[in-house]
Amino acid sequence: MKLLYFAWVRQRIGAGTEEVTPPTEVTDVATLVDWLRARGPGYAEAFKDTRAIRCAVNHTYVEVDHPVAAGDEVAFFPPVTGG
Amino acid sequence: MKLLYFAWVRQRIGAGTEEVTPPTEVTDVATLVDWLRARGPGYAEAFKDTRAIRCAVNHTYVEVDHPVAAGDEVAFFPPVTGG
Amino acid sequence: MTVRVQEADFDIGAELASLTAGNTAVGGLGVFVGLVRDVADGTGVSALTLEHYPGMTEKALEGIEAEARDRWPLEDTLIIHRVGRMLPGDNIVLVACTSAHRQAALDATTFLIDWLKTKAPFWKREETDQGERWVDARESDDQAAARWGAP
Amino acid sequence: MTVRVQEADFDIGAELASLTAGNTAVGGLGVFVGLVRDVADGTGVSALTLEHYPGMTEKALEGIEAEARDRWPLEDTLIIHRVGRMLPGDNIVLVACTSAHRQAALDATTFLIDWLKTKAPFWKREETDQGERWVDARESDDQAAARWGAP
Repeated sequence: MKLLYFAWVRQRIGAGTEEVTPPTEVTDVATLVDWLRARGPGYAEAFKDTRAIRCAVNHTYVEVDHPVAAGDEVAFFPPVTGG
Repeated sequence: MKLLYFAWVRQRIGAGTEEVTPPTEVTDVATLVDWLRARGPGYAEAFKDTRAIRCAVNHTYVEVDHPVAAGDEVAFFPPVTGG
Repeated sequence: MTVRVQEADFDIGAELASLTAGNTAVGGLGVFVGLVRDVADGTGVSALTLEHYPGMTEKALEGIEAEARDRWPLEDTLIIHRVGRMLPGDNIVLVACTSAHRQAALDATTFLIDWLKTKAPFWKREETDQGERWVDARESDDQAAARWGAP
Repeated sequence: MTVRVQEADFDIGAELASLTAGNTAVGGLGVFVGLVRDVADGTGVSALTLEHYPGMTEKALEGIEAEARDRWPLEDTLIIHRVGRMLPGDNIVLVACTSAHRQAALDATTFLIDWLKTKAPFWKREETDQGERWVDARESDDQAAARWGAP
């Protein structure tokens, strides 16, 4: 599974992208975030308030109950501010 | 008094501008139009349906009860279609 | 705060560049350009002639521009309207507004063209397959202008 | 129907000319340009850096453009969004729509920039008097996007 982080999510985690192989209990975005939070203080800080974070799976916005699987591209980022 | 005509009002009357000295009973736009109508068939045709005509006195839109006097610039034209 | 009535075409890029040049308080630029279409009400149009009322036109456009500046926090505005004979594809009118905020720039741009269409003394005559005709005022234009309330 | 994400600046005049060139069915061109302001929330801004999500950005912009074409009778659309570091006065984004009718062109232009602001994955970081900061999403942008209803 490929993970991507943008803006302050990227800065708090300290990386823009990483390849991970989560354990089998990670089945959706919510359980993926729980697993990521435990990986270190940067992750815990980034995912402190999940209401401030948006998630896209394979380039489509999803809610936290959306399934994730090996091979997916999962991105976490703040609300967008372009334009 | 200077009169100006635009678009099909001008074409029906056959002139774009003229200087006139109306009689004393012409005191407002309505009486001016009545007087103009009697000046010839082109005028009668132009002012046949006054709902289709707009009037400006000294560059400002006015209604038919607006006074007119010697020295005024009075313009008659169809609803505008620019832009 | 510029109003121009001219026969010559205008250079959209150059006009917009000079509208924003040197003003770093501008966050948004709204623009509308009206062009001559080759068809109107189902009839082929080969040319368009714009007539106007010199003197009143400029006064009307300046009044419309002043109204926009009263209603929105604008940095600058520009209205250029051509007169004379034009062909399909030619520019007729350019309206542009700059503001710190995008909503003001876009709303004021829409307001300016809506009001211009119903208040500025211009008249269009079309050369069509079936001869020449004066363009009729549209009720939809009155409705668009009325959305913005009384002057 | 063009979407571009690029570091380079764009030439507004040239982009708009190619959008309308050769299409005499176009009666109206609506345009919005977003520029870097030198102040935000009362703080001086000396530069702005735009980050985006390559791959998803293009998909999101194409989706927004397709939605606009579903809603309005458009002749053509153009979205150009810059990424990288920009200075006050620089262009950030260009949105343009052509249509036979002015209302469609202007409404679709407003729609495109409203939706882009809340749906396309771009993020702004400002260099200010008080250091660097990520720009916060605005509730007013959510409200502007919500005016247009659900996707």
